[in-house]
Amino acid sequence: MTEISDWIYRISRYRLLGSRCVKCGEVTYPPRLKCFKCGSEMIDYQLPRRGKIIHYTSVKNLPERYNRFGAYYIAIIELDDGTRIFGLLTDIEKPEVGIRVEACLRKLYTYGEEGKIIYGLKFRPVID
Amino acid sequence: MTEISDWIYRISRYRLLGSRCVKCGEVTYPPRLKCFKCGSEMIDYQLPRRGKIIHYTSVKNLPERYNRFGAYYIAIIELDDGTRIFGLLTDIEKPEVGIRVEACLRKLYTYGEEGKIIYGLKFRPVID
Amino acid sequence: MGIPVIVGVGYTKVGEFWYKDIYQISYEALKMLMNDYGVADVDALYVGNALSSYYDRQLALASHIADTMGLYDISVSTFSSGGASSAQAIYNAILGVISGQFESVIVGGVEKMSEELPSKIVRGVSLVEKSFFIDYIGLTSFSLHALVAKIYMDRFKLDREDLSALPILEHENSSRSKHSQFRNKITYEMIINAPLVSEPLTIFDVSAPGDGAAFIAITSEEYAMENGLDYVKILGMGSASQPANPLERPSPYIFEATSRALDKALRQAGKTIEEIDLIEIYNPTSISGLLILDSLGLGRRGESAKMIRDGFFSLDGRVPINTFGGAKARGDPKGASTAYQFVEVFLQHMNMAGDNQVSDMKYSLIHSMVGFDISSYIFILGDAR
Amino acid sequence: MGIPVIVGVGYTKVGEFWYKDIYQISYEALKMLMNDYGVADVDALYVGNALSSYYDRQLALASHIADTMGLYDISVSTFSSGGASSAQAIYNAILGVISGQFESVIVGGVEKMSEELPSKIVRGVSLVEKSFFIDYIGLTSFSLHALVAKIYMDRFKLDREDLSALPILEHENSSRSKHSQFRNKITYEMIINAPLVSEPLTIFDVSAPGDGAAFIAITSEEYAMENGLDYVKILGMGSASQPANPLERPSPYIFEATSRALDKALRQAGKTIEEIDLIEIYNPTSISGLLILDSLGLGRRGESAKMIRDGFFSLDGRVPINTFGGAKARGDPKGASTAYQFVEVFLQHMNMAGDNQVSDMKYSLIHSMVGFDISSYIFILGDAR
Ligand SMILES: [Zn+2]
Ligand SMILES: [Zn+2]
Repeated sequence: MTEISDWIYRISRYRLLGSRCVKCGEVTYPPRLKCFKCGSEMIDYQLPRRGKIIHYTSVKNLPERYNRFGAYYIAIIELDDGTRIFGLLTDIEKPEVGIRVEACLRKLYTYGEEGKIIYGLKFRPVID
Repeated sequence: MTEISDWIYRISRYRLLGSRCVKCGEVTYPPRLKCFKCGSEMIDYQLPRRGKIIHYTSVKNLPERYNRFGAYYIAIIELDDGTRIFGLLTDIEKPEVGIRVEACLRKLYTYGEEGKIIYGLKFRPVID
Repeated sequence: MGIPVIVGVGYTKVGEFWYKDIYQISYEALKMLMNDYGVADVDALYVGNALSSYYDRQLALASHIADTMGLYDISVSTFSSGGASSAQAIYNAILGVISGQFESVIVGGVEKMSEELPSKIVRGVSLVEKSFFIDYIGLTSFSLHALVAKIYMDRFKLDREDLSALPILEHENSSRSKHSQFRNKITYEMIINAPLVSEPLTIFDVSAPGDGAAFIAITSEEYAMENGLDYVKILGMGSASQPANPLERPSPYIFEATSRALDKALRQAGKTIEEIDLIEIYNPTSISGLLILDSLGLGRRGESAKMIRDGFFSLDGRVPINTFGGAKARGDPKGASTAYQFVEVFLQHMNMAGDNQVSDMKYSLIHSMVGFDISSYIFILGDAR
Repeated sequence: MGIPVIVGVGYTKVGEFWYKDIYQISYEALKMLMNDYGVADVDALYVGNALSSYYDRQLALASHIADTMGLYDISVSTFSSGGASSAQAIYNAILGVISGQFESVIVGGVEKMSEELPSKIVRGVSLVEKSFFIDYIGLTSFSLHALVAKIYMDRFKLDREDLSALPILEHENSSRSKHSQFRNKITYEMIINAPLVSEPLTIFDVSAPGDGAAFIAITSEEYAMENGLDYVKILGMGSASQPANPLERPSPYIFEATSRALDKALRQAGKTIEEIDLIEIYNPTSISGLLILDSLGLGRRGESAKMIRDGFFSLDGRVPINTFGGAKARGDPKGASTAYQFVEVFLQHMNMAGDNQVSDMKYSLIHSMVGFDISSYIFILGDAR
């Protein structure tokens, strides 16, 4: 990913904006330019910001940019409309399958030592 | 180039060690594993450290790693045995075709902000 | 236009070669190929490599390997698509021979993965997955595999021991192999007590970064016969893709690209999966191995682990797989991995597989894929002579 | 097995597309190709790209472009070799069609160069040259060209005005083109007063980083006729390499890979260079353009600049070149550059070149190369119908 790509995608990423097929109704995140099922046009589709953890795992072999701190958790999250996405978990000691989470804007990484800071959504437990 | 590659090549680079074909006598720098002319084996060949500038130009669109300071000069240098190589010029205000130069070990670039320093040969005018 | 055949192989051990650059590794493999098999006339060189550009090391690698070998009167192409880089190179090399435009080509791959820091390697390997949602959120290839492992194990009621069957088999096979990176046998206890990479996967479930080069020579059958060369025929091949995002697929554990590539390849070869005697799959993790085997349709979905434990896929079983250890144990030099699979299958067909030799084999299958079965490639080989 | 023909093209303008990602640019080009030319059935997708891996952005790009288009039942390959990335893709796509394995393929390239800092771009473009002695000492592609320009100008007694002839011609051509990046005419005074890149080269002697995507559809002639598609035939192609280090060559200004590729392509097409009516060369600099033209043998070595000034290569001259401005003025989206050359030649053959239309053309030639003529590719097209 480059800084420019990150910038191009920022709105979709901050707002959790996916796409929906005008014909068959397929919902995708990230958004698509064309429906992969029926080939039709896609329109913007606002995904719900809450959902629940379907599965999670810890990332212990840390990739470049995410190796400043320790291991972290990534989950498959089923949002409240049924769409499944991958999400980085935060503010959570020990995840559990089934617990409810919600999207929150956080710092993700920077470009270089003094480069631009890239923000994005992480998912934290919903406190009712 | 990676740090490891730079390390693998260090001896050939510091010592200006090329290769010479055991059969046809072709001399190459950088060293080759196999003669590109006759396919025979190559042996180490010590290039002379002095020569003269055949042509030079300035690099003004600076590449990553070499963009900390201003423009610099690069020359085609004919070493004293007739071998021609590319060389980065140093300690020179205004190069001229025909002037004699000699190899000297200098710092070239570093990996990252606090990464390893890579050294290599630059060419400076011979002061007689 | 004739049937494409493999007439020779050249390869290095897989390992960490601190003292050799990418050209020296390539040179050793190519020298073996050209000297041992007398491959002199070459019309084209196809090179697969995954990470050289990403490492800021060298672009246009095929041209520079041709230069290293003094091969100038040829056509060169550089392919880059992760672990399937050399699968794409071989696919296109085969088309080049079938087209009749080339009589004799050299194709393979090289990778020097160990030149970078672990975090850079992990990221590079993961960049074959769509970066918008994988690289961006710090998800890695192995963690993606781990998440699907959980879904799969839930669905088919598998436990950690089931997941361990494949790495144990692969290390068993690699323990007798001369060119493999990891030659130690492993046990269930070792696997579960090993450091976690991404639960449920430990370091014994995932391939380690390896350095290596492997090349094969492909000619037309006519050319091989005229030149008195032994050969293995390439009888069929197929390729297919599916959505990059596993969560968009009907099910993340169904490897649809693999199974559609398989259908095409078998149809072209005029074979059925039951006629295949040996299989080399490209599985960077234990879980992906099970999903690939499931999708090849030798058993019912979810039963591959059990079949492994029952010995079906062992060296002396019904259909041996990954006979030199596969990506896990032979090692996984990404851009060269599929080329190694071809080398190994060639050695088997030629009865040159040493302690790993499988007996009475006639037809073999090679599988390779980009990322998590985004694009897959299947080749059917056989009728060696 | 039939003659391969080009039946359609799709492309974007070349420019700096800050708001579009690499998939959107690809999508626009591919949508144009598939909609306008009714290319529906596709057997394979070949994608050239130079810098996406180097930019840490995405590996295995062809798989992800296939995914963007919903093309799954196909074979995909990703090629990477600088400005010749799509030349290699097209070379292999043609072999795929000749082999009879594919009836209809889509091939081209995409590059989004403007996504990085200038110093990162300069370095990336230079990494096609052998990094041991180019990248290592801070030599760039353009400075390498500049050094050879000095040798060449010395040898043939050329001056700065001779060097300027080609960029002036290219900007003249691009000034009438709708898809070109730079549509301003330039003069000798503008060139010599422009900022130096590397003496004697100024910014008007070198191509600028451009974004763009270009794809073409190739089928067998039989398929095109059955489907009632207009087409241009691919009559011949050839490829060759030479030592990467220009100082190891007999002379650094003789483009031996180009001239040997030319011989092969002409021989295959059964044509002579005198029968060629239009030429698209890949020259990232003014000097490399002269060296390529010299090596094509239309005049004597050292006389190409004079021939340009005499109008030989102008739009209304004997053999027009770079009719939409070439890499310099149309723009140079590396991995897509050769695909743009094919698009432009197709438009010319089909009389769709608008204000840039060349009259009475029957045969054309496309040249592409890796780095400073390390590996070159020549294609002969013609007999449009
Ligand atoms: Zn739809
Ligand atoms: Zn020699």
